[in-house]
Amino acid sequence: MNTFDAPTIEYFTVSPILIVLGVATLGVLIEAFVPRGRRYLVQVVLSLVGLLAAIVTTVIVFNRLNPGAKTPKGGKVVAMGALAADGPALFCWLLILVLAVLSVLLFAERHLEGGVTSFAGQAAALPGTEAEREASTKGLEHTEVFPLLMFAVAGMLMFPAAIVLLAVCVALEVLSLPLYLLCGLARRRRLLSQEAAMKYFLLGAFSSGFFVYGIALVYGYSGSMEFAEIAEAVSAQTGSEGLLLGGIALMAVGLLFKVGAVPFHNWTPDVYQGAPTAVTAFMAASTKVAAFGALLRLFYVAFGANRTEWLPMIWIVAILTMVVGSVLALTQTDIKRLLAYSSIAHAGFILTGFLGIRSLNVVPGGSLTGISAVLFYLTTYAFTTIAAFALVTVVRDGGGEATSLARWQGLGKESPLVAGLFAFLLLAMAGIPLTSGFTGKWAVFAAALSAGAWPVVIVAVLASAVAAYFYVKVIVLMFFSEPIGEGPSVTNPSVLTGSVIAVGVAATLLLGIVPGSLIDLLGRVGVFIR
Amino acid sequence: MPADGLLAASWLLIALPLAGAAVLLLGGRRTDRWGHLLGTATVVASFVIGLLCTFQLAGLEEKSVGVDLFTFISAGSLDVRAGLLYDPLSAVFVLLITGVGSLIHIYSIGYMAHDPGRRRFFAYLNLFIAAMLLLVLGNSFVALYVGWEGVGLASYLLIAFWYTRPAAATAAKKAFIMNRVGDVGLTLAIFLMFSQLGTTSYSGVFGSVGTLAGGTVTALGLLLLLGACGKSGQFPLQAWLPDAMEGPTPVSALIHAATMVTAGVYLIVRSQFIFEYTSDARLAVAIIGTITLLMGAWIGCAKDDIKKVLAGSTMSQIGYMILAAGLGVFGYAFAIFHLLMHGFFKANMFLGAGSVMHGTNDDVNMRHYGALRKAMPVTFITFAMGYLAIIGFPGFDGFWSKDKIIETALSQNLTLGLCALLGAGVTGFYMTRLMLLTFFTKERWEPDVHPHESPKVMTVPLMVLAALSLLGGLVLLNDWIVTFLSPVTGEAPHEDPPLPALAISAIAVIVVAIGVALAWFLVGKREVSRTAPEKVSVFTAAGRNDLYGDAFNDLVIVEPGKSFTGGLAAFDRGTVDGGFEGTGRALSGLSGALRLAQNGFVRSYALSLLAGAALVLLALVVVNLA
Amino acid sequence: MTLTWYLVLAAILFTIGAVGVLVRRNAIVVFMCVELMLNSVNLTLVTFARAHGTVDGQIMAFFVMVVAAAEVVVGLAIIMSIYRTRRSASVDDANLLKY
Amino acid sequence: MNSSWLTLLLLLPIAGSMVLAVLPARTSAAVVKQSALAISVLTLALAIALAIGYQAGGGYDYSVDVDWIKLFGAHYALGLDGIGLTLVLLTVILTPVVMLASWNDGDTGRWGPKGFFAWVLALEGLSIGVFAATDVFLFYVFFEATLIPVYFLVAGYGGPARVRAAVKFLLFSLAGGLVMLASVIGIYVETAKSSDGPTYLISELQHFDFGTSVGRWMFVGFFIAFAIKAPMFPVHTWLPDTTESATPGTSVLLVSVLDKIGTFGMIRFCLELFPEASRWATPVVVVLAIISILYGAFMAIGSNNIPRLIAYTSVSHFGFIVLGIFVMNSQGLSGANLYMFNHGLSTAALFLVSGFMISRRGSALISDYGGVEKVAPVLAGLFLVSGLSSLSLPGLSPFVSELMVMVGAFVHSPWAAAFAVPAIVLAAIYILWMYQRVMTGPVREGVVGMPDLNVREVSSLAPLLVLIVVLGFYPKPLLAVINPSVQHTMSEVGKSDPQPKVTEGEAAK
Repeated sequence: MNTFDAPTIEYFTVSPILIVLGVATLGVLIEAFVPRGRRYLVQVVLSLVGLLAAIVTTVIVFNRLNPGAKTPKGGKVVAMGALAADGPALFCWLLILVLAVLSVLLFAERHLEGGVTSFAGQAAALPGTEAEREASTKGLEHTEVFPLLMFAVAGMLMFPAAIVLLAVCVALEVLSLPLYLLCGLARRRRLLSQEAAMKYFLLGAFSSGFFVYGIALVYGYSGSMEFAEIAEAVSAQTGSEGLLLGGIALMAVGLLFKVGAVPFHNWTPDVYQGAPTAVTAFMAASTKVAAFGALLRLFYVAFGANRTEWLPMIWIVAILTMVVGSVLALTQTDIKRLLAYSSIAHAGFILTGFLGIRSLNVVPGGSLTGISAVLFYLTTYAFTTIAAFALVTVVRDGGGEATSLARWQGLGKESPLVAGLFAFLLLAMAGIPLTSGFTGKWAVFAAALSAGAWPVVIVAVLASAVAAYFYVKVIVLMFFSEPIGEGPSVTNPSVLTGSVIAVGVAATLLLGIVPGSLIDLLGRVGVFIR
Repeated sequence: MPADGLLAASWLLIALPLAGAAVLLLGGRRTDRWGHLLGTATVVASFVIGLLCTFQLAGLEEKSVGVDLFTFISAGSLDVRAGLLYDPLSAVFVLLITGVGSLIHIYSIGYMAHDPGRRRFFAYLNLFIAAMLLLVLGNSFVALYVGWEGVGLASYLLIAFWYTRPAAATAAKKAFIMNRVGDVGLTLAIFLMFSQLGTTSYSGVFGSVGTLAGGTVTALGLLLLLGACGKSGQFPLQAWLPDAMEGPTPVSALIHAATMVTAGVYLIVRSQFIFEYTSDARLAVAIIGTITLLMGAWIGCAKDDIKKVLAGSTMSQIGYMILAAGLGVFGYAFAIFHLLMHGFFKANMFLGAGSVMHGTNDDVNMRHYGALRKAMPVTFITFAMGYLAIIGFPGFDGFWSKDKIIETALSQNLTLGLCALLGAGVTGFYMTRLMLLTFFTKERWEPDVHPHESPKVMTVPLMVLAALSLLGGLVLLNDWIVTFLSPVTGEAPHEDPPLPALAISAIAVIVVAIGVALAWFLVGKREVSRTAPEKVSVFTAAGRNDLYGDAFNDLVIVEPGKSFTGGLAAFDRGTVDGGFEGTGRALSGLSGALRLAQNGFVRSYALSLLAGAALVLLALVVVNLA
Repeated sequence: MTLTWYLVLAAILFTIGAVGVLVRRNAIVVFMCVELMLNSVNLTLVTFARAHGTVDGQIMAFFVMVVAAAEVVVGLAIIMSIYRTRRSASVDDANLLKY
Repeated sequence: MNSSWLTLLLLLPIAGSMVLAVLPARTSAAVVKQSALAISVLTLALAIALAIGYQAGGGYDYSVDVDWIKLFGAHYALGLDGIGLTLVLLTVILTPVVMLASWNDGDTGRWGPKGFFAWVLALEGLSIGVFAATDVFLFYVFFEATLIPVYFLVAGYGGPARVRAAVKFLLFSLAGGLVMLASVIGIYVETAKSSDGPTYLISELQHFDFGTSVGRWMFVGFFIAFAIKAPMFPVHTWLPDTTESATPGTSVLLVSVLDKIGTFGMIRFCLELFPEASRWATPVVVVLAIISILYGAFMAIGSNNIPRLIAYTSVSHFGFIVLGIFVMNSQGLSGANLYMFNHGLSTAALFLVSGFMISRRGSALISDYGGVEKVAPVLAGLFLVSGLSSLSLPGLSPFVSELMVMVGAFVHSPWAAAFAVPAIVLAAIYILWMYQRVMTGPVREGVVGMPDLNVREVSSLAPLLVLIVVLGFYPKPLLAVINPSVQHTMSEVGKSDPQPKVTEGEAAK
């Protein structure tokens, strides 16, 4: 009889993922067993508790890396070589979990819609039918959104930590599928919401087709699913190079699709606009973190050896992304769409930081690497964007959120606070100093420039100038245009949305003024283990 | 040599009128009642101080006294100290400025009695005196330049004194701007001095200018000449001077006849240590002077406006001075001498003209005068003194000074000398014409004009100036003035003139007599019409139009300039700004076009994705192959 | 038959699937084309697994099937709901969100 | 040893601005205005105290240096040298002046007087930061941050086209700033390669060798930003549009203070950090400066709108300043520094006095005026003095600096000076022609009954004019502060004054 070799799973190290998955499963059970009236409270509390617990364990695990040291331990490979619990991974976890907490708060907001969440009462009910009216009068809500969110978060946690192609693929699907559903669950403007869900789903599925095909080709090239062995194969240049190139290209398609890079960006504006704003906020912030985390690890660790071959491709994509995102945003008339294009432009800036890949031996210790720059930018951008979308939810008129820019005219008169905060966030996105947007831009540009990608940096700088225009345009609209008709109104949100806004704005400000500790931390822990 | 005694306080000369100006300007209407008295008092005080300083200077062994005040500008090796230099040349000017200035101040008390802006007038006059004194007392070209611009400002303010008259405002602006054209030369000269010699003080430049290359010195001389042309209304920057007569008549007398316009002469004489090294520049100076003296005389012949005739004559007389200055060491002293004499008789005549205008409701058209000698006897007699002086009637001061210039010119450069002689004849003609039209011939007064003699406060200065016009020549006794100035102007080697001096004088007198006689026959003997004849010779027409100086400027500078600025504005709007705005619009247009690609069809998005995949693959393959 | 044949077949299938996504209007059919792409991937995976003599590819193929199944669940739910609302399964009809 | 004086100096107005912003809405306008003025006067007093205690010399005084973002090499480092001190003084002098002059300009604006005065104070604090920063990163932060108050001041308070103008201003500035950002980052990238790690401290960068080609690229990045800021031809078009729409007070702060950042930056960063590149670029920059001088002057002559005209005169004047900087000799550099201060004063006076007039008549077009001197002699008089200072009349302070700059230019190249000098004629034309059309001639309809300046308005102008006159005759106090710093800059650039052929001290002593 063969001896049973039990797999070693470092349970504590991966506990954040396990906790989130557990809570998600529990949430499904709650949907089945807890009476409708109590589900909301139970789900919200459970999700928050689960996320907080995950945060706590992440912090503990993170501390074991001893990030205060000059050269922290690199982390370790866990779960039989499926996941890496290293600095970047843990940092992404922490960031995603915090963003998830904020997203839960946004999901749970009930003040704005008069006592119910902004998700459809009954997704199955047709818009405009008796069933829907009934659902609405009964105050029905889809509390499934919370478990869905938790599943997505679990996928997002796995995504940047996965060091086996198989795990990458699974993580990608786990994070994507709930999001497809969440997009279609808006209480108002159901048609748009469903259309967004369908587009996101079809395109997402299409792109994952490319992604897994890429996995297959890379596997064919290297004969292994593990990043480390792929990296060895790449540096040894064994196997057919055509397979490798095809694999890199197709995997890049899948990941670049997720981050919304041009020319894989078309879904972004439509989905951001159509999805419930809370979901958009969640997607915009967390998905970017997870996807860039994965992109970084895949390309830096697995394909790092032949970066001279794929870097020009990323150059092109980065340039296209920044230019198209900035230029297209110029003529947008819907605030969510505008923020979507802005997020595309920002994806371009992050890709610029991504270009900062250098061999470790040329990087002086403790200085800025591409990894730490990208992670820093992700942090700054995530908080800013989640707060911005949170603010979008409070500007409303009779038909729900007033996302048309025309309706935002004169917001500064109606609510100086909301307009002022939004203006601040816009300035941050434009990269004005004393906001996190500036330090973030600085970091990614510095990383890219250090690696010699100065043409991209110049394009980035010019694109930033173009981008500044549409941000300023919104500020002008809010403060210096006369309202059309009755003008926008601002509904006071509950403390849930309020705290999201507060956290986002505070992070934007603090990371702008005193980014030192975070960036130092990233400088120390921003190294992938191999 | 450093100053002591009163000379050490010679800065008071400048400070007093400056303080007067400040009090009058800042004090506002509160000072209306006594402002003119204060203004006059400060100048008289300056005159007294100047007189005492000059006496002290005359008694000194070394006739050059420096008063060092404070560091004005310093940076690197540029070290401009604010300081004064009291030497014979500045002493002569100080006395002229404060002396004639005092008289004109006193005269103005009466002349401006009924003007609501009298206080302002005196403030500007005081400002002028201060600036002019700084100009002549400064010990460096920078200090001179400060005063130079200061008098320009005062001149501007005073020409535009009656600012509600568009002509006055225009004339003031024109004067300032044309002066600035000259200043370009002066400033460049200063820069050239600094860059080549490391200093701009007179003594510094004097000490080292000899080391410069000939071309550089000539350039320096020509640049200074350009400055002098602007300030002194010399060709080609002469066009502002006739227009400047828009100012009140005492201003014309003081600034645009006696003092400020002669600053150019001062500049050249003061810079003699530069001109001594460059005969080319000297020649240029002399030629410019000659051209202008003829131009001025020509213009003087054609004008009917009494002040414009005098303005033309001023140009012409300054032309003589410039000519003299261009003759180098032979002429410097005579230039100053003529400048001094001219200051007396021209101020006299301008004030006389003012007195005439005072009695004729400020009419300036000589064709509206006639036979005023009976109505205004004092004015007539004093004016006649000035007249005799300017035409060079033997014994009067103009005779001595002009004669010297003609004589020197003839001996140095025959052509220029003959021109100067011709100018003297023309002077005789137009001044006689003026006298005849104004004081003789028949009455052609406007119906409501009742000519009357001016009050004492105006006539007394006239009398003083008339006396000076008669007796001023005395300073030439024993060549006193030449000797006095020689520490500055240098001593001319003795040269025998081509003809005996007496013969030249006689020829000059004859030429003038011909001019006078011509005037008598052409003007005095004929009926004078009240309106200017339309059909006139081309010479008269040219003279009336200031020899088309304005027309030339308009055609060559003003109109092209206007078109240029207009074109530049269009360029700025269209091309420069349009470039930026156009980029913005192009981006918006691009955005609008690209937007359409986001057509909402999921299948086209998928196509884009597929194309993207192809692009990515292509990029990888291309790089791999490359 | 060499390895290449398998791979080429898989590539052809993948291409057919991809082109199908582009040309078909019915959401269900589009989705089926995606499934076809995934299955071509499976073919590739098991081919390579055999070529390399490891099981990783085969395991991956199973996972891809699971993924495909999960996608079906989610996808059909979305397509159903949109069909119910619009009475049309054509992907071209859903284009409110654009520009 | 770290001194906290400068921190206090820049925090004082910023804190004041925040206090103003959070004052309850019912606070009376008078209280708001008086407290704002009090804060700015307090700042002025503090700055004067610092100026009196300033230890002259080539280095920095009141220095502070604290690590800020270690990984970036950024420090919170402040310090004043002569150049910075001059401009800080200019800032703190002009702020109360502007407040007094714009006493009621904020009343009708977007956020009322509270907003106006709060933004002005914020701008003051940030400007002080710009001039005192001795760390490139910190400088950049302040540099960009100043845009925000100005943007809101222009867009919130001003003429009909103010919003468009504000956006134009912001975009030009941001574009320049972003280009500069590339260079700022370049500094990091290059210094990070060294063994000492990245640094942004000017004192350390001055001895850093960037290499020829890198240094030149970085110079270009800085220069473009500063040229836009200054503004120089051909990136000047935002300025006339902005001043046309902004309130006079805003224009003063913009042109007199903020635009100085451009020329200040050229000295502090272009010259001191990239001496080789500066020398390399000198011919081009000098030509651009001369074009600016003449172009601005011609455009001013052709302007019918008074604020636009003043803006174009500033383009011309900034041309002089840049010329002075890039001829790189003592006269030019000291002159350029002094010019910055003097131009600040004279342009401020011109903007304010014309602003008083425009607010009375309700039109900024020269063609709508005529004969103002008759009805408002004090206004006309002060307008004239301001105008004369703008055309650099001797006896008024801008003359000294313009003379120095032109001397410097001449020493550098007689041709440069020969092309620049005609600007003195053009200046006379644009100022006096404007004066003629506005102030003289018969009193026009619409001007009749225009009240003369009141006590508040006169007293707001008085300090400016007094300074202009005093410094016109006695510029030594400023030069004494500027010269040592200029010598220091020159030694950084590795330039020394060419010796005149005849070496001889000023013999008139």
